[in-house]
Amino acid sequence: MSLDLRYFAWVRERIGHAEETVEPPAEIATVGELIAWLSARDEGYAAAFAVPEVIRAARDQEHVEHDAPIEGAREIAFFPPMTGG
Amino acid sequence: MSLDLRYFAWVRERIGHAEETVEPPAEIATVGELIAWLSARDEGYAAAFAVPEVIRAARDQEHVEHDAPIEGAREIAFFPPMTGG
Amino acid sequence: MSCTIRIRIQREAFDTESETAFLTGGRKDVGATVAFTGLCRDEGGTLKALHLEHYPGMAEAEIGRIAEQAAERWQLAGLTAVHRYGRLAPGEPIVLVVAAATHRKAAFEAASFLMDYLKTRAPFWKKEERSDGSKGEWVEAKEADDEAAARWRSTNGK
Amino acid sequence: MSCTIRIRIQREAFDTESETAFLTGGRKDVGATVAFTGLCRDEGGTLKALHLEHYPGMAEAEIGRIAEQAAERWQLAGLTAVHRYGRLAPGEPIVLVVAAATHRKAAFEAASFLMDYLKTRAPFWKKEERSDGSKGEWVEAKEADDEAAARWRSTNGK
Repeated sequence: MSLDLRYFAWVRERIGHAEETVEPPAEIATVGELIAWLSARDEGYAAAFAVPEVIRAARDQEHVEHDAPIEGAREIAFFPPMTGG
Repeated sequence: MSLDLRYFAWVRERIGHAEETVEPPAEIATVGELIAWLSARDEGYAAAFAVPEVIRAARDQEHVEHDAPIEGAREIAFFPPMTGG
Repeated sequence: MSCTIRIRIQREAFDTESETAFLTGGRKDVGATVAFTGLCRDEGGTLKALHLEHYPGMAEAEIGRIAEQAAERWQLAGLTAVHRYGRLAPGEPIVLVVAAATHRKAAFEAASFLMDYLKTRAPFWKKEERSDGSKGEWVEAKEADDEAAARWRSTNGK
Repeated sequence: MSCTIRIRIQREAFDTESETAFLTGGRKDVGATVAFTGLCRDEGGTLKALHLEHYPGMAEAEIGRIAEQAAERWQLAGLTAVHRYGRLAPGEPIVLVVAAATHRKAAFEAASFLMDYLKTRAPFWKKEERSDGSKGEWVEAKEADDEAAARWRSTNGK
């Protein structure tokens, strides 16, 4: 499955780029599993996802929890808690 | 004691004028007594003050209760509950 | 934080943008402004206009006293109230309250407090001018407004 | 009452007066508007600017979802939110929320609700640019903002 990923704020800075397309293996079923899989890629990803509990995720531009399935998603985004307003 | 009186909204309309100067007798000590004394003047005053509980009063441009003394006041105003804003 | 207070009673319309700019202009510690505008409604087409009568002198003084209370209760940079009098048609603005503060909670609460007290304590009275030409009545005070003002006495509001 | 909703994410400044007029223009059933503006503070002179990053597409969608919730919860004539991104210096406006309603309570509460949720759910992030040239940090989310949003879940707000 091909999946577009987007990163924002310090997640983006640590990973080193703002977006990419990945092909996670079939056993990666949830947002949380995707985070773990990405973390193993290199130091940048490991640093970005070092404390997974603070990472917010959106599936197709809607907030989701880490137990949300990734199946059927076009785009998953990862970012720190929001500080708008 | 000479006292300036001011009337607003339907109190003014019923009395028929917006202001006047009165000389209440010495035994009139409070705002409430002043209302009773004025009510006896004619039908207009009687109509304006028919339900004294709804009448609001100000002494020298500050809200006061009916038991407030009138001694030393320059100006007493009578009006219905406010409906500004 | 010293709080700038500006109270005006006038016949003319007001300009929200310039009133807000007066409170924030040149300052860099203001993080939030709340501007409340109260407008004349046509009450389903039955109202042609409102005639607002006020007690000159006391109107400014009383709104000033309410504003001072707000400035004591919340950390504010500034507070402005402008209240119009005279004949006002549906759609026209009647009253403006602007609160400026470092944080949004203080700005929201102070503006809301000022409006609630202004409704029940500022010496203004509204008389209706009806669309059908029938005799307009003096608008009656609303219990809901008294209750709205009373809630500020039962909470510390901070 | 059908509620007009307008959401915009933009780099440019906004005009409160025209945004408010957009909600009230031509209507005679609006009795109250509340316009909230959030501004960039200089944090005692330490901050030179904020850099606001956002998630294009989701920012509009998420603020739209919050606005729909507000429109279901309160009787509103209209609701507008404008959020800026890019580099913003102290004193500059960052966000505008305008609520228009028949009664003031709904306008105050809806504007306050929209701001509280916008702070915690709209995908925007602020990075500091320091006055002393030192490395600016990403602004951390405030617990007080989470608490402010949470209070709308424990009350019916009407």
